[in-house]
Amino acid sequence: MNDKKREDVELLSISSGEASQPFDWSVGKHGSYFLQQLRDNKKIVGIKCPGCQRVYVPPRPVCGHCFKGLTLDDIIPVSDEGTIYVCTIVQFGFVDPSTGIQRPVPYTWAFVKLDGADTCLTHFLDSTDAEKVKVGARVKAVFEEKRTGNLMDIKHFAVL
Amino acid sequence: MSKIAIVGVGQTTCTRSKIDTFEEMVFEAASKALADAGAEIGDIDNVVTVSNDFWDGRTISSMAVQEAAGSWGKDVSTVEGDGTFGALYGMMRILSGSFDTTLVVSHMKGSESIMNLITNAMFDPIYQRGMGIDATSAAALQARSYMTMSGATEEDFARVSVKNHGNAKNNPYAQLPMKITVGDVMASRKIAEPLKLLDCSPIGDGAAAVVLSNKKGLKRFRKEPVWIKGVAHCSDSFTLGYRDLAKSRALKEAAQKAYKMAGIKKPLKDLDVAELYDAYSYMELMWYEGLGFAPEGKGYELIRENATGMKGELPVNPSGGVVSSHPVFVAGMVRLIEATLQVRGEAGKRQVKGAKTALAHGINGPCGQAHCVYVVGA
Amino acid sequence: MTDWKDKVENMVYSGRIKVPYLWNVGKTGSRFLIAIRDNKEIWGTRCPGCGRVYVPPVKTCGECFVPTTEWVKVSDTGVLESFTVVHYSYEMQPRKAPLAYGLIKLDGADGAILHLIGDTDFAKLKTGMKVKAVFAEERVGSIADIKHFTPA
Amino acid sequence: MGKRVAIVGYGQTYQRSSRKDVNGVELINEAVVTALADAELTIRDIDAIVIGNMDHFEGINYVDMWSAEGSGAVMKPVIKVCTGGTTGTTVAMCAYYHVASGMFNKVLAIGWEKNSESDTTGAIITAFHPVWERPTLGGAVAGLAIEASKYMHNYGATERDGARVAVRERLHALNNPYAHLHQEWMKGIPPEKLVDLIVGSEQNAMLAYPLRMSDMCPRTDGAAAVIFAAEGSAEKIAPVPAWVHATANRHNFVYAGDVDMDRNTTIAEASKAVFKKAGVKEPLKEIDVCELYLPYSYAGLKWIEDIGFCAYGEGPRLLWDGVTDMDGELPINPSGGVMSSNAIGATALIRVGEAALQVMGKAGPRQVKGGNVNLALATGFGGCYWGDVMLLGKKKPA
Repeated sequence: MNDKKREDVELLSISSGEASQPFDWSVGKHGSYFLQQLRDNKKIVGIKCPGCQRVYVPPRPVCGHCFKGLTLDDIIPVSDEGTIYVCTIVQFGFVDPSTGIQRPVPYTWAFVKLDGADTCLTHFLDSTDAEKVKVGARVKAVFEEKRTGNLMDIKHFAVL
Repeated sequence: MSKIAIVGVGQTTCTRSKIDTFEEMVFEAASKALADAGAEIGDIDNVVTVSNDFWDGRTISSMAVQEAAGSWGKDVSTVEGDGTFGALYGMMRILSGSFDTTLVVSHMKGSESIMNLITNAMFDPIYQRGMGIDATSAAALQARSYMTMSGATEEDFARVSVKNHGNAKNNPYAQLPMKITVGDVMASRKIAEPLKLLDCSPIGDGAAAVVLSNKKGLKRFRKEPVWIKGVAHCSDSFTLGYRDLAKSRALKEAAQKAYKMAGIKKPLKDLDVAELYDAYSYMELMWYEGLGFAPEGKGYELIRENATGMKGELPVNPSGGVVSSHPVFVAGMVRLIEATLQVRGEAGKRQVKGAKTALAHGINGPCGQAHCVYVVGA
Repeated sequence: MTDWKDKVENMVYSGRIKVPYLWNVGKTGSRFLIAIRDNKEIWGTRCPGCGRVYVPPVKTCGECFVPTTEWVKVSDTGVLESFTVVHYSYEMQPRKAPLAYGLIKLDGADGAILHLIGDTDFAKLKTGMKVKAVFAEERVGSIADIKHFTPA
Repeated sequence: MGKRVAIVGYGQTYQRSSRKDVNGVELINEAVVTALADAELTIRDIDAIVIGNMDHFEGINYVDMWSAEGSGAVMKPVIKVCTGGTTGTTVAMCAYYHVASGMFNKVLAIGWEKNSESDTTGAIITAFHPVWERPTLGGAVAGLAIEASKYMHNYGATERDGARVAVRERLHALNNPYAHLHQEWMKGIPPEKLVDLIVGSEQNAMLAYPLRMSDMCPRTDGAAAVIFAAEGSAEKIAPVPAWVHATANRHNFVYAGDVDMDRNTTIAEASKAVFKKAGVKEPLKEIDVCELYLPYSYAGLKWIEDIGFCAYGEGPRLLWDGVTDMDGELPINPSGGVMSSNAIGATALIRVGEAALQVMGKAGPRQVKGGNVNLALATGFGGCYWGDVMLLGKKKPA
């Protein structure tokens, strides 16, 4: 220390350590019904705006295009099969902010447009084979054996 | 400067642990404000949403509610701060000449996380955060600094709490209407000395929205306009220990600017009603001083003389104030809404008779670091 | 009329945000923390404009908006300007409630430093009393190298 | 009606991978002091401040409050805005509206980020819905990769086309001492050859197909500050103020799965609004230089089509023809762009500041057209697929 110039001060940093913030986010009735259907019946539902006729997955309480409140009566079933709208194989490592640890890679992340829906569900695919996971490929939801009322009750979508 | 009018207001009730999602709350408040204005989303030229990422547990939280605020295809923006600051930005966007009308919506679900952790994160991570300081313990330090400077007592703080919780009984949107006594407050559980449970606001969930318009835009709306006659905001320094916690010089600065715009010379006389951001009971006394209702260090005289009670010279917080309902970031906008309702004569059981000129006040940061002051009138 | 809707649960998704941070103290702050760590000395910076001595130090005076130019050694004793005894607990607090915080204006400084108050009967705390820094045995280069302040 | 507004001063820190020598407040202060010096003003001349960043990138709540002593906000009006990647342009627009409203004469806009202090991808994921999106999302890289693959699918664009954008940005950055990435080895090598080297390089790791390391922006620590002033003052402060001719933004989707991956509709709609207001009919001909928020290479192909510089699918041709290089008809990102420096909250404000420098003729080694810039376009892109656009010009707008 002594023979270092004064300007040459050691540079410190402070770590946040294990600090985190817990949240209890309300899923809302619309989202809850979707998760309930996944859990109890292995079924996927969307919501159809009576104004613009768009079918949104997951269901939500407001149609942005029409600025219209959507009710549970607007919920309709959609297929558990669909097509890949877009996808990519994630290969770089990063910290999952929900756990504070690295998320395992590689994995394939896809926007799946289910038959009967106008928007996409974002989820995992079962394959990281670049030849198989392509725009337009057909996929089908694979459900977990034990389901808890969570988006991850769909384990992933399998490329058909 | 041409004037801007408030033509629509909407608020949800404030309760603990609402089941609604952020979107549902925003949609409710926005829809109510539009209905109040007699307008539809097509009458709105641009939208400003207000929220805070830490409280929502989501980065860019204010963008995530834009659909519920009717932003589709519109020019929009956001503010991270109290709703009063958001409304001010909404007003500037009209004054620029680019828009005639703005919808401003603010939301908060304080119940979804832990207040102490969220507000601990507003302190400097190098020197202060690790000690576990949070909004309430910092407020307690300020309360004591203020007592030392002013001679106000804990009983004076209690009087504020008694008045505001009592007023809340007349407000169907308030979270904690209560008939309590000074003794009840004094005997309530110690939180962070000198603050006790009944000196502290409850954590609440709620949303609020206002529709703003220039003269040209008025023909789109049914409601009689309430004009923003003066508005100003100002921030003090941040670091606890560098800032004089006992005195609200930033509020004084903001108030003087807003008064000048509105032509207010003697606020205690010229104003008919005031809605202040009393996150903790003692704050109301400090804000009296910053706002020029009382000389520095003498805020307690007003509460002892009941000058700010419903029948006093200047009723303060007829709604019950923030100590009775505290959706953070929404609470200031609710003050603006309450001031508007008073001027319209639509404040129901909490109406101050003949109110023509009202003051609304919002704060931001630890211990009321920043302030935003509005004077509204018919 | 349709009872299925009444049976829809109100689900709550319990999660958290846990992004790890490593905050840079910077040159000015590092020098302050190192002086405490290595020599149990407390230093501040003086603003050439208003003459205020800031502890912890600042690189720029917020009031005058000019860089501070001079390092000043201040005392490890000072006056308790304000304090609070906190009776609730949550996980960021470094010790069990009740715990006390103080704003301490060290002799030779103008701004007060926020810190814990310890090793004393909290009922006897008074504004204006003299307090003294107690240094931690093991010092690592953080503000916790001052363990707390205690009545002098 | 509102006041005319011009940019009269700009300051930025050197954009670097890590600034351990300063904390966040001190970093902000550097940019503010530089901007004030550039305009020859003091903090006393400033009437209000607007600041922006993303809370979870540094883990600081209420940043506008925390930074007051460094930003100059002590006893001043200050507002914070936070809109993801668009933060910098949203800050600039907010400052513009402050001045245009007539309520404030001179306003300081600040954007900053210290990405070195956290895991950037982790922090970005917190911008998405906790129930529907966070469990599977792979941050901005994955989000942009899917857009790129759709563009390639739709128009037959190749990895070489993407690399051509990256080459332009990195070559331009060599002229900008403030830029984070300085790939000196590229100096003097023709763009075609550089594309070959990049596409063929084994060290150029695949992050998420089709995006390799070379296609992405870096993680940067940096801050920027821009001073806006009202007509009457602006002309006195700056010899050549950069006038704001028009600005607009558009909001699009809230849920990620709703996004139209075929076109960037918000940047298209906002550009259209700006051009209409400013009377620009042929953007490619009339605009002299652009500072576009292009966070990854393929944006440099697709989004310039959305702005209206060429027809859909023709982005690659514009690139290969050299139209967007320093000496081309429409130089894009003489600063090196986002792909050469990305302190996220500062990034879009740097676009505005750099566009202003071009108009003011103060861009030094990265100045285009010999300083003869009449119109410069700046954009921002961010979370929820927002598009922000600001058009600056040398002539005072009508």
